[in-house]
Amino acid sequence: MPELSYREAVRDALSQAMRQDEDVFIMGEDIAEMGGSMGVTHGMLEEFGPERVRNTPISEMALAGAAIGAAVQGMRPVAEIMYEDFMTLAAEQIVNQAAKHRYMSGGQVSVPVVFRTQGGAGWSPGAQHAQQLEAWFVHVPGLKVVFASTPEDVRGLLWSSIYDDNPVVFFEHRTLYGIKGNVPEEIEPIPLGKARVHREGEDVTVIATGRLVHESLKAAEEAEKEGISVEVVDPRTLQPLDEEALVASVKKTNRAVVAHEAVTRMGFGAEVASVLQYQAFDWLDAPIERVGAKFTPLPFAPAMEQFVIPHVDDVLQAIYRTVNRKN
Amino acid sequence: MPELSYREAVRDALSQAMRQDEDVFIMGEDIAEMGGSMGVTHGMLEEFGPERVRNTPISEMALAGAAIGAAVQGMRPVAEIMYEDFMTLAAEQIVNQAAKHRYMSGGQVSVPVVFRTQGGAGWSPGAQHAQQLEAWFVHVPGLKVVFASTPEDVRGLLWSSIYDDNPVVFFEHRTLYGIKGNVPEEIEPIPLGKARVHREGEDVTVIATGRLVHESLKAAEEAEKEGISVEVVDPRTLQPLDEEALVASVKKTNRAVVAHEAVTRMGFGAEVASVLQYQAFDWLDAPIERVGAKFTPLPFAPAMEQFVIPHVDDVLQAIYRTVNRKN
Amino acid sequence: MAKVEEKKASLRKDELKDVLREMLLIRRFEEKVEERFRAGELPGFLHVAIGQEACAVGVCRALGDGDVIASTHRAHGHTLAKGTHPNELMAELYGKTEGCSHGYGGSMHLYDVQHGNLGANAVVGGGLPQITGAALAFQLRGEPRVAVAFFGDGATSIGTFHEALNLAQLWKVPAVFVLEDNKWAESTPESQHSPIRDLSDRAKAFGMKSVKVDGQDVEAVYKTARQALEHARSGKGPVFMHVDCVRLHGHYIGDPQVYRNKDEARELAETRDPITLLRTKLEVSDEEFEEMDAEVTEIVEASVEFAKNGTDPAPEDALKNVYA
Amino acid sequence: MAKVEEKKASLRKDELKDVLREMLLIRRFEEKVEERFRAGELPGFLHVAIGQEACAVGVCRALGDGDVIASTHRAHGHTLAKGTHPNELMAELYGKTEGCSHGYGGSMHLYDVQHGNLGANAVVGGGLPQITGAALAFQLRGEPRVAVAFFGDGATSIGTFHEALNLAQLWKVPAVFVLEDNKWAESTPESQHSPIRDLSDRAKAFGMKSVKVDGQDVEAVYKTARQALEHARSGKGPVFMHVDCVRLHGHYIGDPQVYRNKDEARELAETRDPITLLRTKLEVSDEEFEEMDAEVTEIVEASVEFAKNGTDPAPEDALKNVYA
Ligand SMILES: Cc1ncc(C[n+]2csc(CCOP(=O)(O)OP(=O)(O)O)c2C)c(N)n1
Ligand SMILES: Cc1ncc(C[n+]2csc(CCOP(=O)(O)OP(=O)(O)O)c2C)c(N)n1
Ligand SMILES: [Mg+2]
Ligand SMILES: [Mg+2]
Repeated sequence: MPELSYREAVRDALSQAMRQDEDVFIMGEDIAEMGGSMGVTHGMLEEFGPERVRNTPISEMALAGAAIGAAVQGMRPVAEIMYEDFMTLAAEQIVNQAAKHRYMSGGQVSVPVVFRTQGGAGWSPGAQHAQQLEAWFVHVPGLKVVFASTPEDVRGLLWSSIYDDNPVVFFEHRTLYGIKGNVPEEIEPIPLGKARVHREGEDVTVIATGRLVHESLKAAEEAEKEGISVEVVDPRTLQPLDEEALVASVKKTNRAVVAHEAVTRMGFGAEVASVLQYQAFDWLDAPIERVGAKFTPLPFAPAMEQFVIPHVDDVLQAIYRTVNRKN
Repeated sequence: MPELSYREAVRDALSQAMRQDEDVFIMGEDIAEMGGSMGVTHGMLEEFGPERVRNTPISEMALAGAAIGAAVQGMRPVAEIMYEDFMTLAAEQIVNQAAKHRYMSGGQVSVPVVFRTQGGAGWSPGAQHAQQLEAWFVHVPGLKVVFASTPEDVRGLLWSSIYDDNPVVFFEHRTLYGIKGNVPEEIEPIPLGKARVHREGEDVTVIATGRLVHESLKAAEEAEKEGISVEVVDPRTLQPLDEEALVASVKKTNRAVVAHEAVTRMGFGAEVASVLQYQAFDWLDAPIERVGAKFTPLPFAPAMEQFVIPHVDDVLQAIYRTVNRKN
Repeated sequence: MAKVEEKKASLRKDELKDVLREMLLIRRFEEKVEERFRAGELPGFLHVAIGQEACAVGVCRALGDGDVIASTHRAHGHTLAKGTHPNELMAELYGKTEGCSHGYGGSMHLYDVQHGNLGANAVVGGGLPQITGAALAFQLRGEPRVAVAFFGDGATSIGTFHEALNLAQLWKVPAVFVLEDNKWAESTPESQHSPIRDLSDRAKAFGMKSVKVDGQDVEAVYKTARQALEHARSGKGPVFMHVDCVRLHGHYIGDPQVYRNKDEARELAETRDPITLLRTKLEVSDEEFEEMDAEVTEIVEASVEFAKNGTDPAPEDALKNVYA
Repeated sequence: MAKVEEKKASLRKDELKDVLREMLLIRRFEEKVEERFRAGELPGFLHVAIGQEACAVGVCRALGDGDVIASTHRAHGHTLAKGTHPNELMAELYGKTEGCSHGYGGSMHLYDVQHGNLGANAVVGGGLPQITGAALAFQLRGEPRVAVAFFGDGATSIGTFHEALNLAQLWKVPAVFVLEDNKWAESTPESQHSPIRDLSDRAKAFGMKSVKVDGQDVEAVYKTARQALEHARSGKGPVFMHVDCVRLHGHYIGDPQVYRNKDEARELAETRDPITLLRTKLEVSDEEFEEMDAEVTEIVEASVEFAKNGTDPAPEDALKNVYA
């Protein structure tokens, strides 16, 4: 099994799709010579040329819209929005157009487009370069939403997203690009809507996304030392959501923690907690804990930044709170 | 006590603020001669003139941004975004700019701006003219979010929003403009962050916003006939959220239903349910029910539209489900 | 680049009669829509294009078979001109499954993909970037097709317009951007929404070829559109086609137009009605015109019958078509 | 309209020396920032404006006391030129409470409201509508103040730019929009992001008065800015000020500039460095220059000292300033 970084895994999925399929192309700001602001598309210009690795002007709305228009014509564009914060600029096209064309036309068209974007704190980018907005898109019928946390997952999920006939909003996390992991020799598509159990456990289920998957795995190890057995599950696809897997896990452990980097209030964890309390009400021995960023914009100074976003210890404390809760 | 329609109540708050305060002005598309697409600002051009009742071009981003810029200079602009769906176009300015200026500047500026908008289904506007996106803004630290459901509330809350030193996203609901209600002779500011108990009850708490407040009140009457005593609470301000009032009510009734017109998934009800299950875990005798639109864009044909959005009966069924649940 | 049958530079007299007939059909259709809306039969929010028929028909006549359009909130005329049967359009306005969007769309979301109508758009400017994208797909595939966006004067203030046209010109994609300049954005006159008096100047920001035409003269619209399409199709880049036209009725059906001088609309109706203008030019006799009128009126009446006899979607059909 | 002391049309020689000193201060400051970033002392994401000092200094010198600016991601030069002390700027880059944004902002979010700096913006184009709005407030209140936005060539593709300038011109607000045209948007050369070769044409879409100036010639920038400000202040409407300038270093600190011909940057440094150009013009002797250099270098060094000795915000301070 080859080892790839998360960054390379994204690139590999894009490149392999482009090799086998003329309809796939990528577009975005500075993705050509520069290889994207995160280096994800590095070298792709050389292989595929400027027609299929298209630098765009700074026009988030038009680049998203152009991708939608090409998708309706049967192509499979992958549009990169450099930072999640700039999804606010593309929101009209993604939310009112891509998500709704199929529906409003009564099924006449499909919109096989992927919007890749990334964000995340931890390097003092400040308040306008690190928001985690996945919850917004989960609220929009017609979109699928993916947030992958490992090289293997990001490759297999991106592949499935490219070949899905629906618009997919695909979240990557800046601090994950460098992490490495083994991936299958050949790309194995990972079906959208299937959660991944990263670690089995008996006492509490931690449901985490993105960077928090790794924090949660570390927290689980810590907890293990205290004799607490933690199951860690990554939904991977936030929409459609693998409710069955999440509920099954919680019915087994009877306790749940939901963790993500986005602010807790109205974050994705709210939806997960709502689903769990509804479907596993009689199984729950403690309230569902939510771990997320504190309710502030992201501050610049590292000490404040680290205080705002959640880490291993926040997950661990949540685990302690829930297992220490008498039922 | 004079009787005003919801529409007149909004107009009254705007007009009274503009009469007493040169810094208050309104801007938006077609708000002048036409009085806005919902007639809210009807007649205000005549009283205040085109400088203070400013028609704008179709430029949601710039009109939101211009309001922010004027607010930073100490004015108190009220910008109207004609439909909530077009908030997607103004999102960058509201979310990255208005919400964050104070924070990013370390407290140097404040941004006393109000973004009024409206939406809502029930008249076959189709998928791009009726979305309910309040949940998005609740997820953004730095914004306050209001959603008023009665003439009295809308007037008192709009007043407080205009005089709040923070950016407020103020949601109105299209189908409520015509409803009438008594209001105090003089405007009584309603503090942001205070829920309103519309109806006291013992068996179940329904927490509802916007149009669903009225549906819930009707459902409560129906339920009463079956001997079920329903408390109906409207948070009115979604951010800051009056968690205390909601939790207190649920600790009394031990059962909760959350109802809004937005799609259930990742809707505001998810946040409320998460807060309640956490803070009132030991008091809950049944899972928290969520009532919201089904997970589709809004269809055009009336029969489908009515099927998608929630009504009295959906609230009533949720009430039945929760009270019939053995604990 | 593959060959495509370019439309001829001008229309014969018999073809112009057909054009007249088509404009009249649209007019009668729109009048019927107003009537049925006022009778309370039509749900939703409707905008008619009475006075602007020449733009829809002139442009759509000039299109080749594979060409596509994106329309606006004022979409009935474009939709009919692009080949959707009146029955299917009327059925959509009644929210029936036989409608061109199967009852999911409504007046502001008319689709007929088979006929190259990629959809009306209820968001001003919303369709423009997608036309750039459709044209990009044609360019990438080497298909000799053109993508055409309709939009109004009000739409030229929105960022979407700027970004979409800039991108189209940068990439020289085969697109034509048709500005239907009726001088109003709802209640807002052009002087209140645009700082410039000639919206053709908008194209200068992109260095886009721009052409201007009297939108009440359907022949002129056709000819100009044909040239614009040829330019775009031949790989020379997109064209900004500025169509000067008039909105004879209100912004939406029921609009009391309190903001508008009544004489203005009356005078426009008398002097600038594109149907009267063509009829006069072609010297169509009263008799012939009445015959034509009777014919299209019958089609329109039949469309109402068709629509009323259509099938209401089952409520739970709402759950379909959300995902492919 | 109240009176305001307009800056004089041109600068005396001693003033120009002061300008040279200021540009040199910015240059040394930026170099120091690069150095400290490479040493791993500075968190975040930084962009220096080396080569573009003349634009910042020329424009800001021309501003009146009550005038305000909004800046971009490349904000250090504007911030210093608008009057923020180097200590406070450096402290901000180190994330200290003594910083001009008290550690909440960072390089891309520099504020100094007391000095009329309404904030740098990490969203391209993000500040433009707010400058329109600030200018609107000045207009409504009858204050003789002007609001000035800086932005780059890359920003002219974004819808925000179009909407903001359109609105400003429509309402004739006292604003000046300063385009710092360094021909690059990150790695994307102007030919790949704009369809037009002269970005002054962007202003034509709004009928906005536009002026163009060599941005490496600080005197020219000053004079042009002064005229633009006078125009705006006198109620004649906003001005589009196109400043032709050069980016001598990478887009961000650490940018290997793989996309750029190395000779281009070298040649620009030799021929178009605004500091060298002014120094030559003023015939500043080596000795005088070195003295000046030593002086500003000391200020820069002191700012690093100041910053390092600054106070780290307490972690829980993060919870402050979210709401007023
Ligand atoms: C983004 C957006 N803002 C506002 C509206 C509301 N609206 C619908 S049509 C219209 C006026 C459009 O004017 P124009 O583009 O000239 O088209 P016309 O109605 O004249 O055909 C407005 C403001 C909208 N649909 N979309
Ligand atoms: C809306 C938005 N899109 C993308 C970016 C990423 N980005 C930061 S600077 C930049 C290039 C800006 O170019 P220009 O406006 O010419 O300014 P310059 O960097 O040359 O000073 C880009 C694409 C951003 N900050 N905001
Ligand atoms: Mg118009
Ligand atoms: Mg640049």
